Amino acid sequence: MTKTSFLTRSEAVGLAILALIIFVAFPVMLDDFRLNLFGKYLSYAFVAIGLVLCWGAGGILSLGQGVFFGLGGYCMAMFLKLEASTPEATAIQSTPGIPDFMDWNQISALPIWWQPFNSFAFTLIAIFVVPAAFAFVIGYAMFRRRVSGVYFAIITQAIAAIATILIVGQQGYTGGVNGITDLRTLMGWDIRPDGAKTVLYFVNAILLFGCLVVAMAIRKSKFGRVLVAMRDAEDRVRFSGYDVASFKIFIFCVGAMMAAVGGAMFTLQVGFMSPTIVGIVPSIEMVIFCAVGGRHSLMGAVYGALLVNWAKTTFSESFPELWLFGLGALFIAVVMAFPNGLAGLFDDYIKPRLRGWRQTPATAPQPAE
Amino acid sequence: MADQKKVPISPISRRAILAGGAALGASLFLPKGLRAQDFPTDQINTTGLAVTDDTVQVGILHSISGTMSISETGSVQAEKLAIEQINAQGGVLGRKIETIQEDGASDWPTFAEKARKLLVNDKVASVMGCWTSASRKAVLPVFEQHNGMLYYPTFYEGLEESPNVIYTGQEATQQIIAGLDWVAREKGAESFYLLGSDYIWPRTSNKIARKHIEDKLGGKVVGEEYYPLGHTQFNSVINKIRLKKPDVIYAIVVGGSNVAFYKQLKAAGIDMTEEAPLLLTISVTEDEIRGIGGENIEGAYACMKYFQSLENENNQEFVAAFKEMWGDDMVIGDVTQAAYLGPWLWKAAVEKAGSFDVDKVREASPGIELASAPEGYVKIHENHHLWSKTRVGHALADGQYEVVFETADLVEPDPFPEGYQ
Amino acid sequence: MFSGYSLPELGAIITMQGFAGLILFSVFVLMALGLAIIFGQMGVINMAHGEFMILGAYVTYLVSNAFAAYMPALFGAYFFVAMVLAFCASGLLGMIVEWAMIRHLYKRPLDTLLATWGLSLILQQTFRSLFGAREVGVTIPQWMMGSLPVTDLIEIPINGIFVMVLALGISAAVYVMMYRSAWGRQVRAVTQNRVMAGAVGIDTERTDRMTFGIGCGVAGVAGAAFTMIGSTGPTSGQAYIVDTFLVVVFGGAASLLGTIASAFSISQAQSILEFFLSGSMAKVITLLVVVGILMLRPQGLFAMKLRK
Amino acid sequence: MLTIDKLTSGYGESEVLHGLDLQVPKGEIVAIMGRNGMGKTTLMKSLMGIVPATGGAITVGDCKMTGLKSHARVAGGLAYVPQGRQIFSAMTVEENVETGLTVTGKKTVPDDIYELFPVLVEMKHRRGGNLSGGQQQQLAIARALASDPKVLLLDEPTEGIQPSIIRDMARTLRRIRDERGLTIVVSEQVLSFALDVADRVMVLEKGAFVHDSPRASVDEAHVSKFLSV
Amino acid sequence: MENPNFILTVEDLSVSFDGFKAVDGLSFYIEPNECRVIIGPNGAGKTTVLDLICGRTRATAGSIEFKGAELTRMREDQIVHAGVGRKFQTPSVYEDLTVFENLEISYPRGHTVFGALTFRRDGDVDARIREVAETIFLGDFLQERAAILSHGQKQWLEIGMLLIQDPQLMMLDEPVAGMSVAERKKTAELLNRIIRDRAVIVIEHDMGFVADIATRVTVMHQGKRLSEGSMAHVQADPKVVEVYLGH
Repeated sequence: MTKTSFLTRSEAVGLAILALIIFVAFPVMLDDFRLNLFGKYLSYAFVAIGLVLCWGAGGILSLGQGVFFGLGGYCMAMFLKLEASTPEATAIQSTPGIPDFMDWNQISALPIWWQPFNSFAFTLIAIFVVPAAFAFVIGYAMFRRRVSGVYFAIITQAIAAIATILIVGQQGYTGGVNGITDLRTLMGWDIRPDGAKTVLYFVNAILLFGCLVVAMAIRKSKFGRVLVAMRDAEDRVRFSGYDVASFKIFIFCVGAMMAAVGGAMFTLQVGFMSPTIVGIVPSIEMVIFCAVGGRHSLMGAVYGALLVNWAKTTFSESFPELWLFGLGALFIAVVMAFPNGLAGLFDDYIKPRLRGWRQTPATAPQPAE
Repeated sequence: MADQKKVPISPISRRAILAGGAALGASLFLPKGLRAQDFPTDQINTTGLAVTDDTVQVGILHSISGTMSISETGSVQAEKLAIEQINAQGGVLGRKIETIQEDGASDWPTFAEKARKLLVNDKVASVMGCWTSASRKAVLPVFEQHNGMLYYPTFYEGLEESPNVIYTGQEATQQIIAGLDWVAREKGAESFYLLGSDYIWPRTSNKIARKHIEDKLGGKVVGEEYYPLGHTQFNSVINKIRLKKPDVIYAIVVGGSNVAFYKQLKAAGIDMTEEAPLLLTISVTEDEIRGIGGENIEGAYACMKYFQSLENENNQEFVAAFKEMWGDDMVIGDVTQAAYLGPWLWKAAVEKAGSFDVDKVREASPGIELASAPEGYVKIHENHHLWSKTRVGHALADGQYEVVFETADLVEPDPFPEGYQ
Repeated sequence: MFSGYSLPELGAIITMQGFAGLILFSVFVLMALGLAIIFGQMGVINMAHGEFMILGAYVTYLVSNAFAAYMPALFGAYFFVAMVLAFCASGLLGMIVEWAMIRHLYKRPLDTLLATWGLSLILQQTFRSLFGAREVGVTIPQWMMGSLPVTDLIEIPINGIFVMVLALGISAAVYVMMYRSAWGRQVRAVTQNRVMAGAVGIDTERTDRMTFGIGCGVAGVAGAAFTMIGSTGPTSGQAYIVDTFLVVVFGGAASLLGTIASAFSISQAQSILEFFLSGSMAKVITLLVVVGILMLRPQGLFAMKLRK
Repeated sequence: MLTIDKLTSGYGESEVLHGLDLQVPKGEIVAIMGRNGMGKTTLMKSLMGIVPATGGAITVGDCKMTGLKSHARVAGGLAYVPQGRQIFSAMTVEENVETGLTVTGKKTVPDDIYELFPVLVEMKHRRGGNLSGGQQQQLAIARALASDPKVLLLDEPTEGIQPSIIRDMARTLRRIRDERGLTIVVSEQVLSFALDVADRVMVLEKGAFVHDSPRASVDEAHVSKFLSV
Repeated sequence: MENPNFILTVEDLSVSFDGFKAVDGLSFYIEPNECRVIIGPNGAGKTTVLDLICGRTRATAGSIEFKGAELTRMREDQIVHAGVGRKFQTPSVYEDLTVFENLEISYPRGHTVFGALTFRRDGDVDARIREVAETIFLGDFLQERAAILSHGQKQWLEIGMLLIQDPQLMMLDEPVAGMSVAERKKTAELLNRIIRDRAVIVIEHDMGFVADIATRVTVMHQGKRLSEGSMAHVQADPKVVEVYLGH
């Protein structure tokens, strides 16, 4: 088996099952409200996939993914907000035609750096480029100096804290603690009705699969193997002639871009963007999605994001006063008892029973629901 | 909207208020005898709300976890009390209120999610909820899209008027202007130091305050400053205040920062009982004082519409009922009282409309009066805010406020004040 | 900004502002000392550090209530009892946590981060269930509030002095424990060379447990002290976590002196910036500078100078 | 005093010691010779519980050591001077010696230990890391003696040390044995030192003993064949 | 003493850690096809010398010139691309990857980010990997995860990872440590085959093995060169005898 086909058989089966769940089972079984909710969960799955690449494959644990998620979300929100802030819709303001929160903050002209977000094309590019550029700066500074592990985690966490304070503090330009709210249409198409939400769910799902396939391609490429090699024996990779830092920077940027796409889809589906999704707490929760799914498993990341968010919603509906206990216990259990998350459980318990099948060396198994 | 602003102060005489109050007060605490069978469900609920022949479901949506649970707990308690009292009287149109409580978890997207759940899944007839502006902004599109009714209890920055929200707290001008007028008139204050937590309500409120101070009072703002939410170190700003020697510190600090601010102010030797400078706040209710400690804020003035110490019959009954339900050590602040009004205002609107349909309730809402309100008497304005009096309280060491001033008339709500934007 | 003030006024302001910086410094030291032991010496990323502090604050609250109810005459002295009990409570909890959780994770430092985050959620909810969602008001003895007028213009807050004395005291105590006691010798031996420490007869597991416990206990004392200047609620602890980690990392994780030096420089920077800028911007700039320097010097600002 | 019975040990899948047997009576000094990589250090580490033994038994006096943690073995009477000395370099000389007191419960270091190594008294407050190699070696021995052991293990004590000091060290070790009745096992590559210090010389080659004779009858040429380049 | 025939010129090389001089004014010269063995007691600084050459440790003073390029100022991966390969003392392989993938990562193509993303496993790659795998006795293990290999096989795999890079200077740190007798023999055979076309520096203690492969031997002691020459020469050198046997 020297020629690798793009997907092993079990990966193909795993993808098909996931596709079946996301494209068929959810839309059939869930009402509009729940489907939209699951769409929101899936927008977190983008981050989790990026984290599997960075953390699971590359050993880089970022506690600042919320920042990238937020950057993507804010780019999208800025575009939508500008579209919603027509002079007619904002006639009541002292300066019609600018977003309402700017008007409340005595800003009388659209800031220059907001202007390009009138263009949808620019916005789409910005969703990728802005987080990637930011990730590049952080990554370049840190990986070139071989900062890794704990220190990297803590510094990214501080960056998440700074981002939140900055967004909240600069409310004339960012909407402050409220965020950018009351988003209505995308290129004239109303994103609020149930029908639109369903469409957005599918767009989100398709993009998610796109991300998944890209991530798999990266993992399948020699790049992916170099990442694994770096995790096992970084010095050996270095002395095999690789510039380890540039690999880390690249994968960190990829993770950031994936998070940003998720953020943009989050904005579209939820209808606003706010700093509560940028800070430390959501960033750590994103890591938890990834850990619960299995830090090495791309498809596990999707299941992890779905499961944790679903549990959060359900627990908080059924036992609102107790759900933090459940969530906390889940974190601890995953770390202590199932370090490989759902994917690990699948590998250990479910897969052996499927051995009746033809055996294939799978790297990304899909956990059971 | 422009014409609403020109509505003159309601010409309700004091006698009329008292009479109305007595009538309504009597009505509140005696079973009214509206029997469910007089209102067939299919007639009073044409939009598929969760209304049966015996029950009607109402949502409660506050943070019971996360940082905001500190503030929102009182609102939940007040709303539950009101609902229990309404049920004890026979409910609304003969139907018992059942509550579905959701946790917004201090997270705005979660608020939006839960609001959708309450409206779309549970089909609740109305929702009592939200505390921060951010959470309200997050749920607002949901309420507008699914035509729900939200009773929002917090004093807030204004700049909003939604057909789907009844604002039971004061908007900024209602709360701020009377207090500033009072402090200028009674205390001769001329220079002010504005201070706040860094988010929209303090910033907007201070903007209004600054305009009023500079344009109307002819005073001077000597400093304006914001600290991140949760900030706990105020020694630097206290030094700046010493340097500027304002007559008034106008403080809109919220949450945990409040405790830090007042403790440090006291420790720095600024004794508020000496009123040099005087401290005026719009953000510290009795609830907050519990965390701050009465001894640390004694002597400060607060400007809002309700204090637990209000001496009227409605309030005495309310305070007694609240303590009976939630414990003797409870205190009640402005927002808690406003939250208590929500279910009653809704009930009154439903019964006036003779229907649970949101459109009819909305139509019936303007003009609804509540003479039994603990704060005295309130009335829903066309713009969905309440007419209410504004009062200034003087903080005592025991954690209560002594009311030192109240406006003679109800203050008209004006969420889009001209000249203050 | 200084125009229109007389020289004595300016002098007074500068003095008091310097003092404000020192208070902030003391607060940082108190926050960071416990973590400097746990993270700096043991390498455990304890995200529940803030909750251990708040546990100390709640203990203070309970003790103050108990004194008010049963020994009102001695109320003025309750704070000292409270600090001791806060140390014991947080320390004991820390030892239990080490035994149940942390000791299995020494080889996976990043996983301690996730597990202790879970722990912090559980502790928050526990506080909420036990004490209610609202902040509790801790009554501070009268003698600790108010200020000492030094001159007509300069007033020094007593609780500020208390926090400074406490910070100095605890730093000294931690120093003595670490550098003058048999226990500290063992801790340092274990952190320097775990294998060899075992081979000279040190029970490394017990030492780890004690170390973690004492780190948490110090956090508890800090929490008790912060009832004077901050709020005590289920989620109050989260506000401290970023600052605390930054102080420790910035100081060069393994060095106690570095932690103190870093607390000093960060607090002075922030306090000076706060005077000239708005509070929010001062905070952002301070954090940015710290992160920027850490990117350039990941080993921490003071690690090299202090290492022999 | 020290009994090793069919000890096997190694790292992961590679076995380094293939069933060693060794009895050392009280008061005897044994030198275990062998070139690098023959298993001397692994033997020492297995005795101390640093490398887990995969089979066999270790006994000190009547005390079974097998399976115990390092610190418990120290409490049971083993003391260890590791290869490279591994003193705690950021701690002072005095503190280093005091770490050895942990199992005895004593508060201060007995004077007789400092008597053996007068140089350490002068250096008491210097950091361990600032000492010369020979001084560090003395410190490591002092630290080991502080736990009041029955059996002292030394792993390549002469490594990187001046010849003159090596001779002193041999004298000191014998003196310690004589005064305290200690059993000493020393692993060594330098034959002259081994002959200076030991009562019995053994050679370890590829994880097994290939030579065992009392000093008096050691065939130097034969042993140096195992050692030389 | 510039001799254009030397492939590696190390002069006055020193490095100190916290005041401790691990390598102290060391000079030596390697010719293009020689196999140099460095021996010496533990702590003599042998491994540090290799670390200095491959860029893992930065020299305090002195120069390392490889084919006219100064290595002391180059990054590790640049040194590798200049033609220097290095094997670590404890076998360092990628346990989660197969033997094939382990070798493939060292294959000298696609070492940039973009190159790694677009790397194709074509016939050349496949053939070369198989060839190397045969050389290192792992032809039958290509699809096995490296984690399951024996200690000796991991050593070979790491040697193979060097081999596939085809470096002009190969540095091996204790290549037979922990091997069985049979494995040692095979390794000596392997080394004898692969040292033909290149310069090799080996650190080793097994003297039989050293005698098998060495062109010249350098004896290090306390960071300095104690003796250098043929095996017979250093064995006869009284300074070496003293260090190893005492007197």
